[in-house]
Amino acid sequence: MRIGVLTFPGSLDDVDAARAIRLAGGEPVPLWHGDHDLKDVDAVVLPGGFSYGDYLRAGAIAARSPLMRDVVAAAGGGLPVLGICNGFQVLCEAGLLPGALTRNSHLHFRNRDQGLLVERADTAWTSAYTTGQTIVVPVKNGEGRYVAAPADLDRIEGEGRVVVRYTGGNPNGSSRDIAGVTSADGRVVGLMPHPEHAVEALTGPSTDGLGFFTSVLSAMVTS
Amino acid sequence: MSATEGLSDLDTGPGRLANRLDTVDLAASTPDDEQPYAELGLRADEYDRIRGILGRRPTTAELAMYSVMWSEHCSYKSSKVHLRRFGDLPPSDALLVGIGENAGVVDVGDGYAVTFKVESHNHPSYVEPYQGAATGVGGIVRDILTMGARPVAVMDSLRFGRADAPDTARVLPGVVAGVGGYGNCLGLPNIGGELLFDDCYAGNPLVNALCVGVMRHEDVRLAKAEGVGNKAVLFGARTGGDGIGGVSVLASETFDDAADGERGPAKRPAVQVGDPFTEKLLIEACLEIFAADLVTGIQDLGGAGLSCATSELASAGTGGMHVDLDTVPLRDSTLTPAEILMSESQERMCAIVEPAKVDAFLAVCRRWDVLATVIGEVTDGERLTVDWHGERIVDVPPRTVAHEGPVYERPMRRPADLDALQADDPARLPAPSGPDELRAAWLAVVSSPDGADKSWVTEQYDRYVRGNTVQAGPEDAGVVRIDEVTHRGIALALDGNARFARLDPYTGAQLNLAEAYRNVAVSGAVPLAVTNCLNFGSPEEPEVMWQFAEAVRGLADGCRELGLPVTGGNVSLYNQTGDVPINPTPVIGVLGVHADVRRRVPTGWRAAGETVLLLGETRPEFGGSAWASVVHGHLGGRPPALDLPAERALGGLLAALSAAGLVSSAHDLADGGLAQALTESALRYGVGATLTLPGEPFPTLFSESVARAVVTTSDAGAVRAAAERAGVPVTELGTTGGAALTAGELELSLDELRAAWSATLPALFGSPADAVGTVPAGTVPTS
Amino acid sequence: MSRVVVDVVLKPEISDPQGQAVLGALGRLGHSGVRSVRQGKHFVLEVDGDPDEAELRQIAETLLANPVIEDVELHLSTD
Amino acid sequence: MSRVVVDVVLKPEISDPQGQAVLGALGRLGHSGVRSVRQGKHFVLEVDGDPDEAELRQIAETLLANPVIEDVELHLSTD
Ligand SMILES: Nc1ncnc2c1ncn2[C@@H]1O[C@H](COP(=O)(O)OP(=O)(O)O)[C@@H](O)[C@H]1O
Ligand SMILES: [Mg+2]
Repeated sequence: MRIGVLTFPGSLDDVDAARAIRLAGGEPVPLWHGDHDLKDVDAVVLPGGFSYGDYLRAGAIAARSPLMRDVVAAAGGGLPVLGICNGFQVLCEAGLLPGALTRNSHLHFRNRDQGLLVERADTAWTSAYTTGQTIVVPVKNGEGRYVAAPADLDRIEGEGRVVVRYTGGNPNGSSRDIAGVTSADGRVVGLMPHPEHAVEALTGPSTDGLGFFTSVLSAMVTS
Repeated sequence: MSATEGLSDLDTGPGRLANRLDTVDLAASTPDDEQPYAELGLRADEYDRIRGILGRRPTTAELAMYSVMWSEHCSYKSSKVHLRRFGDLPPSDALLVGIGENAGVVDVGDGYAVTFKVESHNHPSYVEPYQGAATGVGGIVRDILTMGARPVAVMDSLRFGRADAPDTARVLPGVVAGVGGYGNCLGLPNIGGELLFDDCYAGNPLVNALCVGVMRHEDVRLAKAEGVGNKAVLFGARTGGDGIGGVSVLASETFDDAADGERGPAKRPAVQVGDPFTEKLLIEACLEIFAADLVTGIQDLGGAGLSCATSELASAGTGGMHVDLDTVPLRDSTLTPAEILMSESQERMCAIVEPAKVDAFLAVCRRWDVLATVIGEVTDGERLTVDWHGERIVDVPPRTVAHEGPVYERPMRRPADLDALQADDPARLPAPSGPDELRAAWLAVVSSPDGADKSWVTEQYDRYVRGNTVQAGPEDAGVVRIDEVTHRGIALALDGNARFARLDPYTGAQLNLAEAYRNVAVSGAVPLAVTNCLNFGSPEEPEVMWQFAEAVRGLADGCRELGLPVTGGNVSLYNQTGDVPINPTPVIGVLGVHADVRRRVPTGWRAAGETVLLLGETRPEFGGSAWASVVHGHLGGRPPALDLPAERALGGLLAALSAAGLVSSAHDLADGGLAQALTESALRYGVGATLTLPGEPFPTLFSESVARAVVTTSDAGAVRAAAERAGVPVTELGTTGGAALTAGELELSLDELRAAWSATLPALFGSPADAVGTVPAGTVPTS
Repeated sequence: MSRVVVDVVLKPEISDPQGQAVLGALGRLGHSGVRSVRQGKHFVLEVDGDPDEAELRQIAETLLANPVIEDVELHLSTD
Repeated sequence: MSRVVVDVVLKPEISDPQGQAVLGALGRLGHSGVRSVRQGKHFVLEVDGDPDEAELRQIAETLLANPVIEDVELHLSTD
């Protein structure tokens, strides 16, 4: 099972995402932003980091890179895509997910171990969990505040597009504690927290994050 | 021709007195032109020496080069004679590259080598906190990269004025945001550091940053220019007018009588803006270049920019190098040649590349969007020459610029107030007695800005990136895995108690070494090597010079006794406000090795029912203690007695306990003594303890005697036996469990301890509004 | 050569913690006359020849701003 | 009530990685006519009554910008 990890200039957590895929039993395949080549992968992870320094807006420049055009097209055909942190920002900027991520309400970068409530356990990336389950994974961002116009938030919630919500404290002022959302078909998921940093007891606060990667592997077996 | 005419040749704009460049030929034919050497910080005898070396007056560009390279910062002219003590330490098997390179390199086993170094960026961080701190991190990361290593983690050691001083509210949030902004954007986990407050740093905060990198033995790279015909490639950011404030004297000198006010001298900023994104690309490009074996030598551009890089590369190599300055890519086309040579624009490196490999080198840079330009080559002979617009403006023996600068034995004098200070024994202070007074003192110490929870700061740093962080703050040592298969890893700690150093710099430096050593040891690692950053006042002040010399002597003696090499470091002098120097602040870093990081020992208690043991011996020692400082605002007496053999025994014991899996936690005792350590271990996971304090409660809780640690175990008998064999005294303190720390009538609930400990920094710096103005319009990496 | 200024501001319905932080700091410093502060971004572009307003508007609206949360103002001037 | 706009821009001699990043992106997106981009901050203040220019300038220069590396431009307008 081949899962692509897309590296942009300034991607940082690509090594972590690849490790998580390996630990889940998949084969990580490095993808390069400037190529027009998805290398026949079965799914794609957009990792965390500061693509192009996030100097303009987090994810804005990366969302306009050559390979992202291919990712958007493939996602339209049902390719599972996971965006973590900067990857989530890229997905919103690319229009694959609704809403936007902006400066944290307290204006600081914040890194802490975060409780998350799983609200959708039926997406390509969350089937290993159960609805209502609480998991702990690291969160770390400075522009992680999920926002949208109130009417859009109502719609997003009404359509059940919220995948995970912050619990035990909102780390960045996200609207309605939203930590991650999905596309209508449940194949594209983006979240600010970092499941790939919670895959080994030695280095993470838990191994709760592994489920994202095992989910997509089993989704691909069954589909 | 008048002096001003000679210098004005630098400028080609309108209103100039003359339009000729100050070339080597011109300098030879105008030997008597006056030059502004004093404004550039050179003494008359230093200037004469330059004239002697060159056999003529220096050109403007040469004068600029010598003046920066012979500055205290670059030449170590006041500190060199003392630092030799580190080089005189007995050879260590672990040391692969010693002092003199950008950073030392040590063998950590299994074919891995580790390079680490700490550097200061104190003054820039006061002027522009965010960018000053950010570029401090950027600079030390490039030093590590230059050695051929992948940087894997950073640490930061920070000191500010009083926590409640208004200026601290300006400086601290910006510094923290800058350290985080740069390191986070580079993808380097921050694994620890220090945060301390003292009035002496009010106008002079200390921002010391450490970086550690990992490579295979065969990957070590050195900064030398060898092989005639090899190319010098400048790569990374364009060159602008950053950080050449001092050197613009050369430009401004021409405007003495520009009363007609046609145009003023170029204003060159002394502060640089960091670009961590470019640095991240530089890292990835360099690592690809190293892997493909495309360089024969490499040097980062830091202080003194191209002057430093070219003269050091040439000086360390065969000696000859030629640079064509017109090829340097500029951000600002108005720069004069002297300014280009001096610019401290960030995120630049210079490599020496064989001609056949230049294309491959440039291709890697293109792939990473890194600008790279051939600017010169290695030449026969022993001269560094620089041309500008086809004319020779520099022709010097590079060693005289880079490595043979002035060296001073500055006068030294024991501070006049030291006897009185040492005689002011804290034994005279009223000590707390009875549960109420003890509880009040306890809460005061753990809620003081130095003792309080640092997560307001550490939450702004990414600790997880790269997925190898096994421990970070608030653990005693940062621990990083370097091999996922063998589980080999490293531990690092930084410590610099300046109160101890003020009371006795010789012992104080050793106490700091001992503390860093102990912090690494409690994690279960075997200490291997030492780095340091020596922050002191003005070396022209004999009392400061004495403090400096004593601290270096202490550190060298301590390292000898512990059998550890000093692999490198940094000296920061002139840290003072007006005439008042900071307390001598030698910050010491110790690196240790974990054969298996899965055996690392954390500081927090996780389980109830474990036995709490105190290792080591407690004496009533309060000189320079946190208790005396927090409760009485007192600094006096003697620091705690040093006992390096006891540190060694404790370190050996802790490594053995960790290897045998006998302890579930270990925490060293330092500032704030046992009270501080118990609080931190209990609050980590919310597990209390019921204790029986041996002897007098006050010294037991607050003394800062050395060579001590608290451990928890489910096999007290085995730990006791091991301690006995190691000759380490053991005292049973009690049992973990419950929601309080209880010792007889003295009881502190974890809730009240947590409230006291964790409220301090958020109350001082916490509200979002305090973040205003801490991040300038420039680089704002935020996600 | 012309100079184009693009100001990017958050839409009014999106909260602006940076502006609020400035407002709070102003209050503490005694500048009580300031009622509200909003913080945005300010871009200065130098463009060859005459500016092509349609192209610049597209740049501003698709790259310099995220239309989900931000509005743009364009100011053209030719030197 | 008046409206005051404060633009904070990096001094020309200071490097501007943000503007560089935007310029690079524009080039890759085919907008080759853009020669340079500088990025700054844009503040919109609403002030009671008539604006006190001296006070506002002081606010701009001490709170909104660091004069070591940044310049400010003030635009007053009364509604
Ligand atoms: N306090 C110190 N202890 C040991 N070595 C030091 C100390 N200060 C400086 N050095 C060494 O002197 C050399 C020059 O230092 P420096 O000029 O700061 O290097 P760089 O320019 O690469 O940062 C380096 O090898 C450094 O490790
Ligand atoms: Mg160096």
